[in-house]
Amino acid sequence: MASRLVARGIEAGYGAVRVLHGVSIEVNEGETVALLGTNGNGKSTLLKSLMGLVRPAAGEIVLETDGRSTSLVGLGPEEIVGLGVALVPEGRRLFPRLTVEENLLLGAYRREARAHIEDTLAFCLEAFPVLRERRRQLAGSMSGGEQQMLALARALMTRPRMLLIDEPSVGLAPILVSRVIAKIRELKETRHLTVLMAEQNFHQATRIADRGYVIVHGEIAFEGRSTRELTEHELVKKYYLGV
Amino acid sequence: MAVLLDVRGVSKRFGGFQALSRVSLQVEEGERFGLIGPNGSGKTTLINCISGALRNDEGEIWFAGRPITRLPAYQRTRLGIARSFQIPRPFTSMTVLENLCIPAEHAGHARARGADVVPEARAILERIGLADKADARAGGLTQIDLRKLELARAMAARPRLLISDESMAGLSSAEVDEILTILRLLSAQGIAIIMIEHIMRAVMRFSQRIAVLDAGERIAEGGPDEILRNAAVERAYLGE
Amino acid sequence: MFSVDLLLDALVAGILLGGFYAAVSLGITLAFGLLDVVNIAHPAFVILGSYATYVVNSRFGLDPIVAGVAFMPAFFLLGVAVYRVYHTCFERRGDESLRGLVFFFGIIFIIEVALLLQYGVDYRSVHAAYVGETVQVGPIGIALRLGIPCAVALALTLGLHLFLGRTFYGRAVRAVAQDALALRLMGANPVRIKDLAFGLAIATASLAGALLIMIGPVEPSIGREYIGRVFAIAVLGGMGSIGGTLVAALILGVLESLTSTFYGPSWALAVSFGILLLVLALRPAGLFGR
Amino acid sequence: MSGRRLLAMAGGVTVLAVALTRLVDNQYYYFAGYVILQYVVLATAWNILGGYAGYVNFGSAGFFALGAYTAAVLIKAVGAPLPVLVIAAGVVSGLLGLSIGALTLRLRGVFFAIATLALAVVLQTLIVNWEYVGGSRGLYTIRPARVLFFGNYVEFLFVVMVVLAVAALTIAWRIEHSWVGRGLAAIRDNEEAAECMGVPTLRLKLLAATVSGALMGVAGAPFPYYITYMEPASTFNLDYAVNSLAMPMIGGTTTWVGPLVGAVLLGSAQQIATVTISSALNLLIVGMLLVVFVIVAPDGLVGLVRRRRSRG
Repeated sequence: MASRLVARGIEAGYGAVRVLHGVSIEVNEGETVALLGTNGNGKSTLLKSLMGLVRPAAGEIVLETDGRSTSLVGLGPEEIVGLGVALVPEGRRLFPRLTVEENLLLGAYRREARAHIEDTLAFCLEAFPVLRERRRQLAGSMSGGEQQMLALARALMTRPRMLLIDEPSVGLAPILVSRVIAKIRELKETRHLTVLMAEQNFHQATRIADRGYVIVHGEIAFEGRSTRELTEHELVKKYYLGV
Repeated sequence: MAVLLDVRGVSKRFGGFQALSRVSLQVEEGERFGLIGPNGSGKTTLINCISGALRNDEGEIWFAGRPITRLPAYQRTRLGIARSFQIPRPFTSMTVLENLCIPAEHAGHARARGADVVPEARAILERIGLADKADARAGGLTQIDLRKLELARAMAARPRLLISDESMAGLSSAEVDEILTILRLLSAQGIAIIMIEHIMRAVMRFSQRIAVLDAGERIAEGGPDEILRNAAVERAYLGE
Repeated sequence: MFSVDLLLDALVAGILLGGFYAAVSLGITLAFGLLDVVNIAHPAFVILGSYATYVVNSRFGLDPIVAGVAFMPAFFLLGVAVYRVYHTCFERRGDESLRGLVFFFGIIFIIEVALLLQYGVDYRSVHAAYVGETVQVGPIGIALRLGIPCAVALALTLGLHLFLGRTFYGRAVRAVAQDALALRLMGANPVRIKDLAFGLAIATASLAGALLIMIGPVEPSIGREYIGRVFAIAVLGGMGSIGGTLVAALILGVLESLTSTFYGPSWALAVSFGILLLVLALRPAGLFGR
Repeated sequence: MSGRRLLAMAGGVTVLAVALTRLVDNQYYYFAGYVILQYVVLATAWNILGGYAGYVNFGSAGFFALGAYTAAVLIKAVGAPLPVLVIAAGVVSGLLGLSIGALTLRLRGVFFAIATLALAVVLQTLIVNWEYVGGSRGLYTIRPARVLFFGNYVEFLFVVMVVLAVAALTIAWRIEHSWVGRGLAAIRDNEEAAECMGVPTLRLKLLAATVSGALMGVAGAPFPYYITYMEPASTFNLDYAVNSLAMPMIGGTTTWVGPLVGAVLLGSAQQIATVTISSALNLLIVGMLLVVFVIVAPDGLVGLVRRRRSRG
């Protein structure tokens, strides 16, 4: 059940704008890796490249699962989801006019996920009691924190081995951010996930990360091989606040 | 200095999501004002409310001593609020020059004197460094030129307040400096500027005063140094 | 002129008519309400369905409802083909608003004139043993000419409702216009989902066409009368809600029936347009929230 | 082109048309020419809202017929002279354009399109139910016995249509080259950006809807005299709705030239085809041409020529 994701020399962007300049990262089985940096530095673009939503202009992305290596460059998100990678996108992107339950069920769209749908749904409702309460409510009418929980749960419904999470803290009050982060740690442990999380909230992200990268202007500015290396590095504040 | 823009307790909801809660801020005539905050903190919603693209649910907005809360966007532009868009929205079927003629004509200063607009538009293009592209189709510009066009077009409306919405995102650092130079130039002409930007280096260098939004609330305001030392700001960015 | 019997008859006829209107509008609810594809040619496809039914009914004596159902797969494929052209030429280029509309307008025209060339302007109708009979339910007489189409329409509506609410593909259809990218992240291909939905929308036109020609004779340009109706129903029904479509269709059916009973049938058409304008002007909250 | 030169050209064309009536004797040419010119007016009118601002009107037949019936009523009631008919038809159809616009132009463009689509059907229903204008049976209008200067009435109507077409083109030209036209183009390119650049988007759209509707009505004003027997089915004919949109789309929608080119080409072809092949078949061809052009040459013939020229 080992899965590992390696990206090397990724160059990517939108139209004429090049956002990533030769980014290399790796995520090993069972790790929680944080991708740190303020907005506009390329965190989302990197996750989108990994997920097949943005096609890199150069570089390679390889997913190793059960001893098999698959190159992800050129695959669409539909296929990458099929390989056991899921993305909780920036801005959550729920289906606002479907109910909570319908959102969850859609998560299990692909065949392998559908086979286990009862189990996974039961797990999600167990793990997120608030979703159980609001099963029949429209997703769009929930508060930001609840929506983020639903987005996480919906991604779990695809039965991923590797979970990519883009900015789970966006638009949430501090207390909720902390709850969402704690929930991610809990899920990671109960579901034996490998997690790559893009987050600008440094302290929250380092609470649960095993290690991390700081990305500045589309380049990896610093690689912390442990949480300690990250938190003790004085450059981090400089990167963040532009001091 | 007189207050030019006065935002008083503005709130905005989208469904279950409170995008802005009672945000207040003031921008003075000719000021260089930075607006920062983590992603999703409500910056774009706030400027949409100021420029009139969205109607705020609560609160009032005053500009140059009169309430504008209920005015449609085009009238706000005519009063002197111009903006650039984060994702450039050029008039693609027109040339660069024609793009500038639209606000020059319609923002109320030169209506019906079609001929007078062109020299003015050319002068703006000259200043912004797009003069050689005046007759190129706006649809085919490069990213940096599109950003410049956004600013040039906003200038052609002869604003008293220019809102620059992430004009530098995705640009190289040399290009960032280019845009900064342009904004300084405009500021030197006495135009108040609100700069919304993620590139801290640029905001800190440019702004006289900075307001910080987080989760739809204004959590801090002050000079760049104050903001850097502000614990709440550090928390907003680094978390707690 | 006014009498309780007349009122009752008008109400019953209106409800039956309304049920049928729901069948005609389902395709619009799917395409316009859920997919954001403004298929103004839908009524023309309904007429095409009527003629298909007419041909096999007059030639082989096939029951019109059976014919309508039998043609559904062919119409489904036709719908997929039309959507593919629309998607490649307009939707993907982001050019759907102006030229996409004109494209469908051209299709109306091609279908209408092609039918005109083939079958002329004469009214055509179908034959079945039960058409023309009336069943007495208590004090109310139900003409089977209206009763059967209504029943079939209700079955179709219910079927579609269940499909959209209870199945994976149905949920995906409802999700696809809300956020196609998010759907890709669930492992679904949005273009395939839209193929399916648009195919279904056109497939409903086949059956609706069979019902239409059962209710009364049909000529090629009659589809135009339905344009105002179906959009009034889709918009009034809340854009994309099957239940809402049914309720709106019943309201419109009853209003038209009352109008035609008390003011004359030639005024009935004005009702749908009046309602359409009213809804557009008043814009009940939530209707245009997106 | 300055305003004065434009006026001179307009005058020139009119004089030329009058001169033509001295030379050509075959009545068929006037009948055919009238129809083509009528399409020039309709296509130009459609293009003011559809081409310049990007809002599609499917109800041209309704606006045209409303103009025609306004004229018919005024002829029957007070025997009003032609200039009065033209003005009245323009005012009535213009008001219709304004009110449909006011109800729907705040919404997405498709709602305007749908409303116009339904409008024609409903107007036809109203006319069918109006006994004064003969309901579905229709009504006869008797042409005045003689007109000053012209040999016969059809020649006169032809010249009237020349004047109306020239007027419509002049109005389109003026709009295109004014702040209104540039504002409409900005709306077509990006409505939100236009609004933020000070363009009063709603007002300009309403103005365009009014002018467009009015010109369609004007095109219908001489119709009762031209056709002499007028009934709803032919007055609300789908031809008008399809052609007034297909002609600009095929000619090119961004300038005043496109509708003119489209109307002259397509209109002439149809006049020839109606004589040689069936009229239904030639409409089918228009429909197919429309679909093909929309897919293959979205900028129409004018766009094709322009692209070729810039390449060559």
